[in-house]
Amino acid sequence: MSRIDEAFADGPAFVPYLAVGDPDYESSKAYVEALARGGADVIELGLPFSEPVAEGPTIQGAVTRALEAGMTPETYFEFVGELDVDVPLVCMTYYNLIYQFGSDAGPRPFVERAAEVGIEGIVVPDLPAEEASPLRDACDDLGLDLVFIVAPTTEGERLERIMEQVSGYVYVQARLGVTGARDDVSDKTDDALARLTEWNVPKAVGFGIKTGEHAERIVTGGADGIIVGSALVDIVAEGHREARPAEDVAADLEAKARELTEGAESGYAQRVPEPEHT
Amino acid sequence: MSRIDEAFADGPAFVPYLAVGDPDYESSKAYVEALARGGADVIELGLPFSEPVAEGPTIQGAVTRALEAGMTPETYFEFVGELDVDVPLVCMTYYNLIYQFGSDAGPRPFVERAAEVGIEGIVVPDLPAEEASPLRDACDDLGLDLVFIVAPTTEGERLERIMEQVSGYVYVQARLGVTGARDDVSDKTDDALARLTEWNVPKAVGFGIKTGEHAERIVTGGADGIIVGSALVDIVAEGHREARPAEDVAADLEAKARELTEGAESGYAQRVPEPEHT
Amino acid sequence: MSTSKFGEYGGQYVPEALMPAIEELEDAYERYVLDNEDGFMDEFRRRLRDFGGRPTPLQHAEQLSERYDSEVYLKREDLVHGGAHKLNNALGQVLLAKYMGKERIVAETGAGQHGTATAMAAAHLGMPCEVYMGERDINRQRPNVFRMRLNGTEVNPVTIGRGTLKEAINETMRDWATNVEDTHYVIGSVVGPHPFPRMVRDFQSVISEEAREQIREQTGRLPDSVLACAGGGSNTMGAFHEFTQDAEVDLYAVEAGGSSLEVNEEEGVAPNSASLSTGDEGVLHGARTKLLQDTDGQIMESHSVSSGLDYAGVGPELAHLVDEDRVTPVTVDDDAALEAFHRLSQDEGIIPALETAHAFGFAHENPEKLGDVTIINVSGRGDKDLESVIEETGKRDIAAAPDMDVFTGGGL
Amino acid sequence: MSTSKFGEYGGQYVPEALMPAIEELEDAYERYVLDNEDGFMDEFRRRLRDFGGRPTPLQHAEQLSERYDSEVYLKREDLVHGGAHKLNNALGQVLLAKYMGKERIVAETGAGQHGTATAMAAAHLGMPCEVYMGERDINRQRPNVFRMRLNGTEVNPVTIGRGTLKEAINETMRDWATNVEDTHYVIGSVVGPHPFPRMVRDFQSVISEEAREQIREQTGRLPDSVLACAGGGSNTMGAFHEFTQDAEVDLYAVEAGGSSLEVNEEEGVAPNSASLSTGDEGVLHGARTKLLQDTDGQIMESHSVSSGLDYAGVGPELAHLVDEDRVTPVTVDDDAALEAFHRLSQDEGIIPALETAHAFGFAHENPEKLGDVTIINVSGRGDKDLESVIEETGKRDIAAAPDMDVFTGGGL
Ligand SMILES: Cc1ncc(COP(=O)(O)O)c(C=O)c1O
Ligand SMILES: Cc1ncc(COP(=O)(O)O)c(C=O)c1O
Repeated sequence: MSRIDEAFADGPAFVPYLAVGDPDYESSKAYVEALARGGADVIELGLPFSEPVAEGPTIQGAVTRALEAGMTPETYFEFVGELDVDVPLVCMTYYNLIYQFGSDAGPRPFVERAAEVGIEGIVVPDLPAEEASPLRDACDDLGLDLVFIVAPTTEGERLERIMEQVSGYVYVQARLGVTGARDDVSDKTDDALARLTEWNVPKAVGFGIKTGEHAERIVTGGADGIIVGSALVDIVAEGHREARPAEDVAADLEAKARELTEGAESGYAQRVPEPEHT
Repeated sequence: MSRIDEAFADGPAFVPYLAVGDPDYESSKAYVEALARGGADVIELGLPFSEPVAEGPTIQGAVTRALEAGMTPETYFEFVGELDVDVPLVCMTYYNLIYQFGSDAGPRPFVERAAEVGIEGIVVPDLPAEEASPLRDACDDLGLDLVFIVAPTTEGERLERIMEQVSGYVYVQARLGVTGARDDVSDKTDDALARLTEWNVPKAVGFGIKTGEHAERIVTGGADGIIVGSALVDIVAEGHREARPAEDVAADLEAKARELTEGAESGYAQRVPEPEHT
Repeated sequence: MSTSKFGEYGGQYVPEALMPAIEELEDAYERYVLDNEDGFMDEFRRRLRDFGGRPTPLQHAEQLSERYDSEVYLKREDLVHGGAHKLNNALGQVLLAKYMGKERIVAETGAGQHGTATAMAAAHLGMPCEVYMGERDINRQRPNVFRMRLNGTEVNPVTIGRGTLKEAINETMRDWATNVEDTHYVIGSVVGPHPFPRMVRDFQSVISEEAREQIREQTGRLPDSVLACAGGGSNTMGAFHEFTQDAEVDLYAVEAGGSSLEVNEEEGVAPNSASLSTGDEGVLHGARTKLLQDTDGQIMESHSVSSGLDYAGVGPELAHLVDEDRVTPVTVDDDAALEAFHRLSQDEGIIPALETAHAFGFAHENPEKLGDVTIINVSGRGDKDLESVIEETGKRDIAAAPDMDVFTGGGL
Repeated sequence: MSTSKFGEYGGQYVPEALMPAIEELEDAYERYVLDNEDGFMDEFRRRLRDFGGRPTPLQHAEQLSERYDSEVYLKREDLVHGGAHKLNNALGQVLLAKYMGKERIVAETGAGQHGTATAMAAAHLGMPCEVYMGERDINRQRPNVFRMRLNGTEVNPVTIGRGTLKEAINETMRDWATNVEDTHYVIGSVVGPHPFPRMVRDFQSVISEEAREQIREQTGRLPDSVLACAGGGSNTMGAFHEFTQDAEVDLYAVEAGGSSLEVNEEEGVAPNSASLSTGDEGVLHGARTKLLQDTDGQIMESHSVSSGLDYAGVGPELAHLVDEDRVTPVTVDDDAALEAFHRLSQDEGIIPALETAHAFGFAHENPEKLGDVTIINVSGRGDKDLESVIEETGKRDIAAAPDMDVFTGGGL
């Protein structure tokens, strides 16, 4: 059982996402640590890629700010190495950065370096199960989880192929489209969770979660965790736009994290008792 | 022998052209009369047509001014009827105006009305010999001369066909192109005259004659007359542009006419004596 | 000798200076075009195919067929190199000028389509070329001006008068009269003195030669009607010629109705270009034909939203065919033409020239006239008209037009 | 099952949400395109002929042949409806989307040629369509934007990044990921995840199918070389495909050399679009291919005077053929492309797209590489580029350019 699995073992997991280096190296570190303080169970740390095709405008903005501030894969790894948090960290990035890293072709050098700085899982939005084996192999060898995304359109054989490969948790995409905070909870979430009941791996729902109330609803519906990105990046972006002190922004992030954690827990409490996940 | 033939009988004929109604009815009348005083032997009176394809910018300008001032075929005939000059008048216009005049189709009504007001000849720049018979017949019936233009390109059979039909005088186009005063005399003039020696009809040279000296050179070369349009219209245009009194412009036109008449006479005096035209 | 008349129409009303050149052209037309001397017509057809892109398709138009309850076929002259039927004639004449040993080409242009076609043909055949174009048209059709320049052609602005096609023709005739010895005047439609109307028609007849064969292949029969817009009438005669003997085929020449069919005698302005429908007999630009003129015989200023139809005259053969009741002249006004422009663009994915749009306007207003099978000649594409269309659409309330928000700030 | 790879290149690197649609597409590609189920390919070929204007001619270019001492033949894709080879693919994909029961089309566009082609095909087939286009490209190719709007297509400006093709593709993928159930993404070149590179190539291969037959008819032999410009590489693969088995035919993919082949790692900018010539392996927009990227793997901003070549990636099959030494990648810079644009316009009376002009630039700089017989693919016409050409020519001293006096006052 990996540390990531453990994070899902007792009650619902809150999995926040931030783009590393947004809007600058030091602030970004403070923000990640604030999320940990606010109750994060796992943190997804985005390594910015120039072509974030799966992201909506909010995270595109974060990625652009981070790149403009000079974020690179190597700087990212240094950042992660320096972090003072005690939750499992998952690297989220696009395949080309993984593929290009180091002098050898292929994903192994990237995974080695990630393991070295303490990354425990990887999720790659543009890497479907069909193309994943080289990365899968490297992760297995180095003891990292490889998280896959399951979309509302993923069904039947495709779903099985993904669920056979996934480890850590499965990222349940709550709606079609790209990342971005929304004012409502997608109807499709329940369907998606329903399709996954037969598998034991933890199910974390993402795409559009914005408030504690959303978190509550989603966990009530059966999710083992919630993934929240854009709603947090919005706070970073606003702080940057208004040139607020990093501590203030960090405090807001911590508060938002707490709201979401509490929402998730409250949802969990309301759940019809059912056999707990192992 | 028509009055036009007679005008060429004793010495070289000066044949000025003006567009009737340029820049207005009354001034135009004064200008035509001034040309008569200046020594004109025949006067070509232009009836303005909206598409003066054979004219250069100077005469186009005259035509435009006259049309804008309201000149129409009927007004033209009234103008001619009112003129106080004692030289033969030749109407120069385009075929569509001749064709459209009066209620009947065909050129006859136009020729009848022209005869009525005292026009003694017609010249139509866009009517080659091939299309001329209806007009030729009407002119013959009503005793008008029909002048044709011979171009530098007119040779051989074409030339014969024209020379068989022409009466009054033949308009010898001194150069290719459109009307307009020039600073030199075309080399082609002599060639053109040479091609015509075998015919007895008077040869009046036009296209580009501007000064008494030009007139002299051309008559020396054997022309029986000179046709001058643009050089005179230039005087009218300048007077109009500078809003000079019509009498002053008329005086200038008379002086210019005199210069051209004298030039022609001086050229005639220098000619190697040759049998006179009948 | 080929006759110079079509009934009462036609003839050769030009300055004497041009007559020898016209006789020379007549002779060349008969030898090269009619008798295929030195394989002229073979070379012409080969170049029309390889350079020009012929044959053009006859396309069944699915949406229009449904809309009008008639099988509508489009003759796709918009696919000819340069974007209009104009190249058929320009290539023929420039090649003929070469065979005649001429060394320079002049041409007039209205919409710029004949000018660009001539410029392309001249570049293709290595002939120096100058094009006269009214200043107003230069402003209405700037892309075409630029294309001519790119092909190495000089573009001479004509500033006199209203600065449209009529004045450009006048000015080109003046150039020709000046340089007649080494220059050929490539006239852009079935107008002008004989042999132009006949020769241009012969070069354009490839349209109906192809279409007649294609419609029989595709439907096993002849069409009930053929529609073409008519300015000078070259795409019109090109689309009609091979059908004139087929008495059962109705031929509609669609003229520009402009803003109104009424004329303003006072101003000398006809706010339309409907010479076949409303004009009467007279002589212009070398031929007797139907004209927009006042009672004195002065030529009127014509008007149309499409530069290429904006002309006071029309080909003499068309005038004759109208008098003979073989061709039916009809009109479509500016508004209906714009509407038809937008409709065809959206329904069929073909952006027509504004000239061409008139033919579609007629189909829309008179679907009952089409019969069971109709051919509409798509004389050209509308790329040249984008600026005009933005402007003219903006002035009107046109149901079929798209919302033009992307173009805040106007023009292209 | 059709393989998703070309050697090491290709694959399907897309968000999971798109994978089911891609599998569905793969299935449809195999059934309809490869197996002609329901007569799909027959309908496609018929529409390509009647609506698109195929076949296009293979024209012997007389002036260029003399200039380069080689028999130069031009494959005239500029005569395809819309003005470029792009319709071959757009029509195929929109039709396929119809067969698949999709109800909406999205597409990206750079030069606007693929966008206009898709807009035309969508109007023709009655499909709603939205096109994403970088804001910078919107300004460089305004006539094409307007044409799309006229065909009833929505044009969505993409403001992020430098506002060119790469960003437009990103944004279209996002739309597709959102509306994948009823929407088909008509990608504009041989790029993207499998089956796009293979399918787009199959739709474009009509170019070399025709050309191979035409050259044999006209010369009795195969060419020594085939030249095509390469952005994504669709006209390139279209022109090469049927010749890849003919070992004696040299294939030149002419990339945009931009202002320089040097890159600025600091700024993340490559002032060129030469991914085959200078790029290295990576993953972009769904496929492994050759890319312009920095050492970290961040994609560079590419550059070319021609919007349609301005892309950091290239089709995976071309990358593979280059590795196999079957295709030779070469570059032509902005200046030489502009020079070639003017030269072709004047020499042959064909105004090429700026993209296309690159292929002619290579011929001019390397006439000795052409062999005795060469085919140059005229991928498109230059009407869309007039504004850019005025501007870019004005910045330079281009020997072949005409004097642009008529255009005092700038732009069109
Ligand atoms: C596309 C198109 N259609 C029609 C015309 C009208 O000319 P014609 O009546 O000679 O075909 C023009 C003239 O420029 C044109 O460009
Ligand atoms: C005329 C033309 N040629 C070439 C290209 C480049 O695309 P590809 O390399 O896919 O043919 C474009 C792209 O817009 C184009 O418009």
